[in-house]
Amino acid sequence: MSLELFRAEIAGWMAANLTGRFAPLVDRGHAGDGDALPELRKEWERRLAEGGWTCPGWPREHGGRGLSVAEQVVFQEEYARAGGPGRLGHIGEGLLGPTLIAFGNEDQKRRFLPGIREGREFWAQGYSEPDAGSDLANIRTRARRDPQTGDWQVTGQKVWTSLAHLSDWIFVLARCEEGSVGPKGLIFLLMKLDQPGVEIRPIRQIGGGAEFNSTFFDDARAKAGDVVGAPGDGWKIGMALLGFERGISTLGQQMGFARELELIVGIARENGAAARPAIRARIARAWAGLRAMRYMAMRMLANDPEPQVQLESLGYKYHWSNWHRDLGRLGMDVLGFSGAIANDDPRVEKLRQLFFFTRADTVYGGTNEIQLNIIAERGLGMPKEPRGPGNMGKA
Amino acid sequence: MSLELFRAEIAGWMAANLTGRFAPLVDRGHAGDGDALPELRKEWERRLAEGGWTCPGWPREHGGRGLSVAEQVVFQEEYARAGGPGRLGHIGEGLLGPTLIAFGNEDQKRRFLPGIREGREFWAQGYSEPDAGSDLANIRTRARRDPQTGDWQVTGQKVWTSLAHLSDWIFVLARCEEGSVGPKGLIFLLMKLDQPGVEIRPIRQIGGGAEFNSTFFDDARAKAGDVVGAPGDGWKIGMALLGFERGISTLGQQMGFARELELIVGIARENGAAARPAIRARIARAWAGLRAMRYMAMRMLANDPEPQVQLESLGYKYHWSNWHRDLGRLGMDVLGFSGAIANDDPRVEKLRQLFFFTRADTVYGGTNEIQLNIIAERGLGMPKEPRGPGNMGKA
Amino acid sequence: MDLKLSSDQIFMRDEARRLLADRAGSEQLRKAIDAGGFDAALWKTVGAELGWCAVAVPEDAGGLGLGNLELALLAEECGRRLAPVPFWSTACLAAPLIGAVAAGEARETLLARIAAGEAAAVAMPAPAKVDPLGGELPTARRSGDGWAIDGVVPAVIDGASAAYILVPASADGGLALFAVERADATLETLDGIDLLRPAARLVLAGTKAARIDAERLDRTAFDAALLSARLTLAAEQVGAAQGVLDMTLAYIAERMQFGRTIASFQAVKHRCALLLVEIVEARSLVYGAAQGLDPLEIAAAGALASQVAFRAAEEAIQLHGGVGNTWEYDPHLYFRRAQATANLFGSADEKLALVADALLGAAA
Amino acid sequence: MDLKLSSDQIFMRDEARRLLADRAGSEQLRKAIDAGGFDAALWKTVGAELGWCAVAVPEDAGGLGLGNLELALLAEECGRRLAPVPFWSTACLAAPLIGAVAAGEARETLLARIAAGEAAAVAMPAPAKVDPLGGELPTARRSGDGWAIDGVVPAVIDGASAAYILVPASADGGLALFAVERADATLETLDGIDLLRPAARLVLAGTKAARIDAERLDRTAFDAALLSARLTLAAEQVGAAQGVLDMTLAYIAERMQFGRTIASFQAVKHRCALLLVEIVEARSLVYGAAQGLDPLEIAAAGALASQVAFRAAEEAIQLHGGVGNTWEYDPHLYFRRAQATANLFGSADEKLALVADALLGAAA
Repeated sequence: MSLELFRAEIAGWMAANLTGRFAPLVDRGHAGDGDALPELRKEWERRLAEGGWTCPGWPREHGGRGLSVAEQVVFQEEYARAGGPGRLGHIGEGLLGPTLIAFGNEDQKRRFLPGIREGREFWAQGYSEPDAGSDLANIRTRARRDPQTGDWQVTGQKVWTSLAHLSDWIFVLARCEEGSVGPKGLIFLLMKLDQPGVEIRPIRQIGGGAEFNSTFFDDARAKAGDVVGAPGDGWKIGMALLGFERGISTLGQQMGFARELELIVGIARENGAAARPAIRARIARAWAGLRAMRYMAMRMLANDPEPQVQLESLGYKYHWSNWHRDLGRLGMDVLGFSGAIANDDPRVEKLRQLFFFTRADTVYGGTNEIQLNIIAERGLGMPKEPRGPGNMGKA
Repeated sequence: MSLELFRAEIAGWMAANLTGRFAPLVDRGHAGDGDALPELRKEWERRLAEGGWTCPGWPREHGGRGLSVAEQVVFQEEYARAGGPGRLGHIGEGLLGPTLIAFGNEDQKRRFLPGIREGREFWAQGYSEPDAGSDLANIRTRARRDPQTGDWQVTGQKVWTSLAHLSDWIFVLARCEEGSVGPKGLIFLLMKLDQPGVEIRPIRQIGGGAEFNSTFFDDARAKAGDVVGAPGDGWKIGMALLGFERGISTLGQQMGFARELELIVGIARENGAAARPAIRARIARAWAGLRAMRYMAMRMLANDPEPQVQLESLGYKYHWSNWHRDLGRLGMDVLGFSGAIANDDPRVEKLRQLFFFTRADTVYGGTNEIQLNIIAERGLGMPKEPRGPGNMGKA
Repeated sequence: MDLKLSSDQIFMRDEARRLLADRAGSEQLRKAIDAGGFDAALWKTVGAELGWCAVAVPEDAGGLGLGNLELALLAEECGRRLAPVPFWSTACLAAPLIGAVAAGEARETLLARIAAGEAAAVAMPAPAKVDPLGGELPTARRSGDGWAIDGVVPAVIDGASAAYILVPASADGGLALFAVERADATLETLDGIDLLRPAARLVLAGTKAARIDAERLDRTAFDAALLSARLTLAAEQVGAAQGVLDMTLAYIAERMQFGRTIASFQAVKHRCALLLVEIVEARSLVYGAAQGLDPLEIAAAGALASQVAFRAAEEAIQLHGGVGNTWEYDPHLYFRRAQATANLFGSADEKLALVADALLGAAA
Repeated sequence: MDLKLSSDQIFMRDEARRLLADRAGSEQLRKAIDAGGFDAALWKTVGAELGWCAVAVPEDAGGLGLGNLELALLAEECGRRLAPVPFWSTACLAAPLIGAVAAGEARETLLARIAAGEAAAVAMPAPAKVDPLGGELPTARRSGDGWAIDGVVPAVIDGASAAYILVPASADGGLALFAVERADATLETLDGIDLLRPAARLVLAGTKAARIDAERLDRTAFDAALLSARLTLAAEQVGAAQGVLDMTLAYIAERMQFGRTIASFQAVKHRCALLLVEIVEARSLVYGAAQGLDPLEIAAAGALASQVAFRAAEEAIQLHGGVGNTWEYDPHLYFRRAQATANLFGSADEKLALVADALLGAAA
């Protein structure tokens, strides 16, 4: 099928399905609005699965459609263009699934992949801890093997466990070797959230929403068979998982960015902000940055073997997140004082959420500071930032 | 005398004197143009001395006028407003003189202060070395005591010895204790430039001018009596001297900045650049920064005992130098392509020099990077930047 | 010209700083948020007991008759802690307006009420514009031996806590200034992003009002009086920038990553140092402008201050990392204030455009 | 749409990079400066021997018929080393113009000369404007069976090294394009800040000229052809930014201060990383725009590229410290190029204004 036919097929499917009962989902559930309408969105995931649109990039042998990169891009773009809601299945489909396909055993693939693909089981991510944010290797959550059952007993606290309160399972990086430090001695565990010893508390964010949680483990259990890879391989697997995060979905994300920019342009034309030279310059700059981002992503996704492209892609996260953060401010500035003071227009609420939530873009998934370190060290070959003498008891 | 009468007196003196034979000096000899018309400028220094306008801030007992801070500010402002030329006597009057008054012995004061005050003897500064720029304590120029005469024999290289080729004397920081490192074991010496073993080579700068030099010492001599303070006190005295550099002259400098901004504003109005919103915004920002700079300087100069003001003044050099550097670019952008391609208008040459020379503003006298370290560490109490393991043989 | 603060000024400022450090901490701000963004007890202390609002009220009207620099210093301290009190609206906006354009007994009475600690607000039709009167004005008509006003003012800052509200309105075909008692007016709370300085929609439907200007509002005097409000808004923003920087410095001095404090990373140090440079620039311009009340300097100070207030809050969220994005930590309160004031009396670019117009002639 | 470079493209680029690394080093640039900013031997190599200028010349005119991406890749390499050859003027500006608007034998002959390695220049009346024809045009009149031109063109980039110069001029009441042989024209060298790409003032006094357009200059075709020049100028700026960043990285990796390499300071690392992010942004936009030749994308790419070229050169001087301010070190050569091109075909803000006009309607 040609890409254009394929594009039309998706657009047609979205038009036929994101309507009626699902109409309230249009444009909902995205960053800053992540816990909107959860039950309906779970239903939507099942509808997507029926249409064969979950996990389209997975290999056919694992129930995916084995779409090419170009086809996946088209799917992401059309999904976003139609105003498709934020995907509750994203962590399973985009992160855990590929990880299990790469590192899981047959039993794990058999038990977990279908639930993800069919929109029945939802996953949360258990990486960050209060003292392991940018310094992720500083993980302290402990996993002790129960010699009786072979299960792992997990104690500790994970933060920024996105949508844990709406999820069924969580994957957890924990320390399984007593006394180990840094990336050594970690284990990658799959854990049911609905069990004794797991407590989920919402983290209220600066925009008022609470789509993230702190998840507390107090001798909660991961079954013996729910270790991915070997104990001690946790860091390797955990990092590989993060590698899956980048990629295809970025072009769908950009389609969302384009919609946000359009919204702002429309308001500027309407309320007179378009007459201000500074606003004009910022909107033009945003447009330029978005076009550049598109071509950057296309260069990355072309799997160009050129080492230069590989190095350049190190800057992609920094670029999009700061672009988006600036867009968040631009939206508020285009609204002006009235947007700061009252929100009688629904677009105001949308731009306010954008304003607040985009602050997290430059923090989560590697802060600006970490990104710049990586670019400098790996991209430009500059000396590594020295680790401090350490003070594990502090902070 | 009231300040306003005093102001009128200076303006009158400048109008009466910076004319006729001295007319070619108007606006000449400033940064980037520092070696212009040297003989006439030396004459001008003597004319100033006859009028009693050299060293006006020195105490009366040392031949100064003992002017108050407010009076000195007025003098600097009127001097600059009249287009007074760059002061060849500045290093003697503003740096060495105050240092000798504070740390010199009676003999030194008697021998050196009159020559400075009367515009007869000119001084150069011998601090930086190829490997001691920002890291000034890394000085390697050696001074060995001649046991026969008590003189000091000096060997090494100083760079950025401003106007050494037009000067009679140079003050030199050198290492007098073999094997000492960092700020210890340094000596502050006064040396005649016209002697065997001293070679002065021009450093051509990026704008094409050569007002700085490298000065090479090969067993050149400082007389036994020409050590300021004790051997080993060099760092303390050298740093105190740099402290004198800030201060009053800053308001005269700002008057010069104001003249430059006026020139740029005039060209923008004339050539249509004033119609461009980006240029308008930058000019307005420059005006704001200049006004702020003025008030910053006045707060500093008020000798406010408030610790807050003291801390805030740590940022002054960063502020003015970056403001000035940006002004340099603004001037070229206002000129536009034609300013980059041809210089048939004398104002173009002036703005070109500004463009190039202001690049040095953020390097000399403490780079931006050093300034920001100082502000962070002393002003904000943040941790000190660790010194590296050292590699004195490298670089 | 001397920019050294007098010992009285330093004393006043330091006392204010001490008081607010004690009374406007994080927990107290949270309580004020729950109370609609107003801390009545703190207001009683600073307004009625300490007489902050009397600072700029002329002595003949029961005030201290001090200058704009004093007002700016207090506003800076309020900004530093985001003090949830209507100091700016009352002392920096309403009081100078009354002093400049009100006449006779009204002037004395209203100023005396402010000096005694009552809060006041001003119902500007267009608070976001460089000319805040450049919007639709309410209309006043004579009613009995007084006046009645009709109209809606979309956003009155600190309207809810005010004892009375000054309302510029059209009357007899011209511009006039009225005072409306809070109790007589209808105010609808607005959902603003600034949780510590609420605004409200003022609905006037034949509302009783006292005309307080003499015959015809002197527009020149009105604009001149607004300079105090513009200047002190900038002062408040400088204070907020400093306050959130200080909070950030304290956090990153403790918080460890990679076995080091965040404060020990040079890139972080330089960013904090740059913020200080920008804060000092804006502060110096505010203090300098407080002396001559030059409109262009005030506009420039407003531009610089609003920019650095935002930048400092932005950096605070960033450098707090994950927790900077949580409701529980305070950086977002500054971030909200910064954005809420960023477009007050014009945006930074519009303020700088005033300077450009003066230097270069009006834009094409 | 695929943005992967083909192996041919990579080969061509890498060969160019290798050649210029070898032939346009610091010492060679100094010699070229002394020779008026032109390296005749290098030009012979790339123009006549390697056929770089044939890249975009159509095959029917003796060229290779390759696309704008190839031109951009070569321009980027030229920018990286500030190669003192008129590649941009000849292959990116003159050749596309001739290809688009010249007719008949003139088109074939002139393109063949370029493909064979002769240099050409274009005498734009207003090279600094977004519309470079928006200035005073020379006037052409019929003379015998040919034409003669009168007028002065203030700045012709690479005019001195050109074999012939294309001159837009007014003729018969319309716009026309002429070719003037270098030998017939008077060129006065200008004192430009870019020491490696000289410009000259062209004085035409009854100068013999060949009209090369068909009847009337097709302004649409002319503007479309200029897109190549705008795009490749951006590519060159991206290359210059990368080149001066690489030079800086090499310097600070060796240079010690305080017992550490300058490259080990985190603030320096972050600034270099930011530059790379900006370079990649501009480069991606250049490569992307090379495919569709969308005028807005090209304008945006031009804005980003000119900004990062300046920023990279500015940071290079700063991070080189004292020696960065000396004539002997090379950062200032990039700094000069960055400023000399910053206002070519419009400044960055004017280029972005084109985007704003398209998105928001023309400015008030």
